[in-house]
Amino acid sequence: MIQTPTPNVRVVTFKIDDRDFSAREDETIIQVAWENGIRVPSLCYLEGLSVWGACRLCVVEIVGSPRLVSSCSTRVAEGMEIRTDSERLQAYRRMILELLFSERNHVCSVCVSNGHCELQNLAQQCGMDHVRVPYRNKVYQVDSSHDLFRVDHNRCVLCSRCIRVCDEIEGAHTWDSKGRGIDTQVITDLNRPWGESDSCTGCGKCVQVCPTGALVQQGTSVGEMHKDRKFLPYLSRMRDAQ
Amino acid sequence: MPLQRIKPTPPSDDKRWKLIDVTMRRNGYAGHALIETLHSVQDAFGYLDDPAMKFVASALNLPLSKVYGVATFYHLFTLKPKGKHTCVVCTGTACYIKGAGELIDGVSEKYDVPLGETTADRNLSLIGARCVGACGLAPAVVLDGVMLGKLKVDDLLEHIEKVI
Amino acid sequence: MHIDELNELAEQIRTQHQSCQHCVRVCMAASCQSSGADDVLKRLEDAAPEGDQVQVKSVGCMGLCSAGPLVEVRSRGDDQPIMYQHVESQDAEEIMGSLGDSVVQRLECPTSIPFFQRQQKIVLENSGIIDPEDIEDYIAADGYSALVEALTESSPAEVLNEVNLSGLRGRGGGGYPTGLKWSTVAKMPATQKYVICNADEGDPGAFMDRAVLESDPHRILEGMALAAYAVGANRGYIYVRAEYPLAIDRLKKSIRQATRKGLLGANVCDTPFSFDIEVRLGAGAFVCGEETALMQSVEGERGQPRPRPPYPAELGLWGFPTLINNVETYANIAPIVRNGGEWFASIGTERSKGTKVFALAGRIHNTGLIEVPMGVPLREIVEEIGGGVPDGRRFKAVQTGGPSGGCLPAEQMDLPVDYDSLREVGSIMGSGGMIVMDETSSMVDVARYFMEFCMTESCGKCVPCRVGTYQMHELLTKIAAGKGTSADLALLEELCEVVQMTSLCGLGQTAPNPVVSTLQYFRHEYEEKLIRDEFVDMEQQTEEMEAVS
Amino acid sequence: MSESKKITVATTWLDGCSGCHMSLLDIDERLIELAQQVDIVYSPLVDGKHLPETVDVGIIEGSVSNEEDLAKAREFRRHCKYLISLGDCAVTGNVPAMRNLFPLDSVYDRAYQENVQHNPLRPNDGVPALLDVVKPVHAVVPVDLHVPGCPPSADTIWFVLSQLLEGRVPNPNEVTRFGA
Repeated sequence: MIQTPTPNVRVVTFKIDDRDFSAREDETIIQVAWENGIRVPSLCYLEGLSVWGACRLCVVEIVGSPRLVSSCSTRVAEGMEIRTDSERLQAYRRMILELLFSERNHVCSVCVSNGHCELQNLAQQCGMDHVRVPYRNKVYQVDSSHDLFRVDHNRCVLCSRCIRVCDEIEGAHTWDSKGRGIDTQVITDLNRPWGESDSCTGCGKCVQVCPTGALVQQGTSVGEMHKDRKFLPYLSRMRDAQ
Repeated sequence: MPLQRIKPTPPSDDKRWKLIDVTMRRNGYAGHALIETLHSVQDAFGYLDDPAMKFVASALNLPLSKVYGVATFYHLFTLKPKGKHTCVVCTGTACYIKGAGELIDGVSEKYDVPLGETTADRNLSLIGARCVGACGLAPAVVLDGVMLGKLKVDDLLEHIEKVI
Repeated sequence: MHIDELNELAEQIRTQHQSCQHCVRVCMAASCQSSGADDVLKRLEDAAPEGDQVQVKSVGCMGLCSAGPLVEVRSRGDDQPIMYQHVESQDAEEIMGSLGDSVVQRLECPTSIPFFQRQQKIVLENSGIIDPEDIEDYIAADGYSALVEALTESSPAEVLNEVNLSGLRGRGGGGYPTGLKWSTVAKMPATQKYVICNADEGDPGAFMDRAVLESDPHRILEGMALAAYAVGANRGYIYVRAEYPLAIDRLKKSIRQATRKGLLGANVCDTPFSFDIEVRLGAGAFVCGEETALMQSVEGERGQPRPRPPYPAELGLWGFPTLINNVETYANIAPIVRNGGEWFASIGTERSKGTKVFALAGRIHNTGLIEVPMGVPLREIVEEIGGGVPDGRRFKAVQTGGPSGGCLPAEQMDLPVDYDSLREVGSIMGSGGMIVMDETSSMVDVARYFMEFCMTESCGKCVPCRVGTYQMHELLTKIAAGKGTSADLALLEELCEVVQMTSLCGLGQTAPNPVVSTLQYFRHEYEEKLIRDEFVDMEQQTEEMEAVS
Repeated sequence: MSESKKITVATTWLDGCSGCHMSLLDIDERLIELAQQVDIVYSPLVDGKHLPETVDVGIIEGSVSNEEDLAKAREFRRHCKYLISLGDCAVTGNVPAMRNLFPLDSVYDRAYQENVQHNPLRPNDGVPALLDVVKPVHAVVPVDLHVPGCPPSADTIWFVLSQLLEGRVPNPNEVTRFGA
């Protein structure tokens, strides 16, 4: 809803990290930043899907405002001065990543997504090289019941990209989340094994948009899981055009 | 052309499904009536099982995963049948300050039932509640729908013995 | 209906009431009810003489919950009613026998005590006096006169203006100016708008909204209708906790009564204004008190908040502009419109106008519900109105604002209670829960209790709240168990900042507040529990040496 | 640190596969350059089996899984001025920590009973007792530098060491990451 283009939108000028920019007023901070090579980190944001605003890695400072805003959900405005990379933000992002790594069992060295994982890359990009909070060490299931795909809840960061792509692009709404708080988990249908799902079309979009090794193709070994998202901007535009 | 909406048949010929249908009909079988509908299923049957959720999903035209997601998000909904008797201990701040924790420990220990669970013989469920709004009676307990106030562990255990 | 007709009806009902000599009111609010008010009411009814000389009436909350069941006797011609406390069913005959004659002294509850004398009632003006299930009682107490008069004689802008003038701020906790919120919704050009009443009172230890809903439900309907008229909405929802069955029941009954009288529904008072209200139930999720989560829940979804902006005023329920206020806010509207915004603005302080209802609980003599003008010192509430800490114990702290608030120590007792003063000292007004603690409460345990609450109530959407509250709870548990080190405490403080600054919604942003405020005022209690760790201490020594050199 | 004396380095492996040490050896001919500047005073790779009172740099590979690991990590922290966690096991717990998902008893059973055909028996002496939870090194003692990687490449290790030798604090994130 945030990105619905409306006619007669104005063009506004603003600053990101002391550089001057202009953009349509219905663009979000993260869109402008990414278009211009400013790497604001994010896990849940994905162009072509609705805005979720949950990972909080993309929070930025607006000069003159005491509050931080998530750049994926905030539109640019005339005269806005945005800071994306202060020391404070860097520290916050490292802590958020530490929390994510502590939450489930992310063992990069034995993960099929090793080397192609957004979480792993973000840790490096943000300089998060060790986790100070204790690991939760909670047991999570691996569901290999689907012929083509596998879900490993140990690697899930609850970004909800799978839920959104299945609902908004594929239209099946096979995925959703169950529970709440720290017990939240993604599910298929009535929390039944994925392979038994009647609603799943087996399209694999969820696998391709998953940032980590939580959703992967069957038969991949360590480091083999590459993800391909070229379909998303295309399908998203086609859906909007309808 | 949109597909004709099919009215699903209830999971059983239990008359209580009529009550649930009334709730859905009052809301025009709209998806936004999901929570209301789940309330009425739980009021009628005591809990939400898979057949019930499947029925509600198809009657309201909602994805299964969404129904499950909503049913498990809200703590008042339960997917497991409750015990014959329920002991709801208020864990609001006033009750906490006045010793709700000891009440929970006491019941938990005597009946070997952790908070939020039901005894193995399905006779007693021990449930924690977020403030029942009777802070003047702290610590308060609702035992089988009856409010008991200003309790000590022994009082509560005595009350429970009387009902079960 | 025109205002004259309403006034006439009100006069008629009042005359009817006056025909009886003695009115015996029995408090049937949750607390009294659970101490046996049901039986008391029944026995009083049985004992009452035939005819209309004595009227026995079930009413809403009288406030002094710790003295319940409460019964009040008001005889014609007497200035002061007589209040009886701890009434049991076998006292009924004695009370009936004493009417117009004497006072049952062993049961008398002195109404001259500060608990009753220091209060000023606007929100609770009818509470404990009228029968909440009878619309005529409400009308006799000037109910619906503000609505009818506004609809027939004022423009929406004039209603809005009174609310603006009143200086009323949101009573749900945030303290956002109500008039400003209304103006934003009013300005939106949409054809469809909604008005929502947030009755998802979730703070543990708070029962103000419950009392208002159970004691005076029509007041909320009238407030919502006035709001709808002012902002141009035609549909309203009351989102109420399923844990409040009596409130739900009374709200539904009231909506039916008001619709039958033509005060809700299509073309209210034969004007073009139409307004329907529907009750929606929560299902046990504290986060649904957050307005975007609440709207999700009304739409039948998981109650997960979304980032703001856009605000509900712009993009609310089903994408339409939506006004959300809490119960107590709406409860103030009818009196404001009836008496004028300036009258309301004359009560309270410079920046916090009117009165505030508080639920006093914990280690305090008079547990119950009070309403005082904004700006009353904390000491007056705790020591005078509340009667202080019982059992000869020492006052330690008062917690305000629930899981989003803070604990204030004895040094802060002279603080005037208003939005801004509380915020300055690290707490918040919140919805009005006030829990008093004595020296038997450990502040680390209290902080841990609130963190556990936030952890289990976190919706799980954003990372800082979902995992941060879990990790803070772990650290607090470790420290409370006497196993934490100074490094743990430092990490806890860092987490507090990250969760406050980066969480998606108010729940996460305020979840660390109880920790931060107890650290601010009771840091020694944390430090006393820490253990020495050879290595952590070694590191600190090195850092200190480096700092020196 | 005086100019005349070489920098002293101690290394140890706790619970891990010793791959990080192999990666250290993989720096090949740069070992000679290293040997000119540092003195490896204690390591599984050298003869010295006594940790000197004071060591300039300590390098720990592996996670803290049993009582001996814990004692060794503490000993290193007491004696080393600058302590490095080398590799994912030391930094995150990594593969050894995957047993944290199982109760300790079932870990013992799997290792000493279920998979043993001849005389299955749980050892009761001569083997250090397992800790309940496998932890990264920094969870038991403060660590000055974390070098992730499984294993960190020879180039990474050389980068870290050469930077340190030049008196700079290296930023391993420039060259390595978890699982690298």
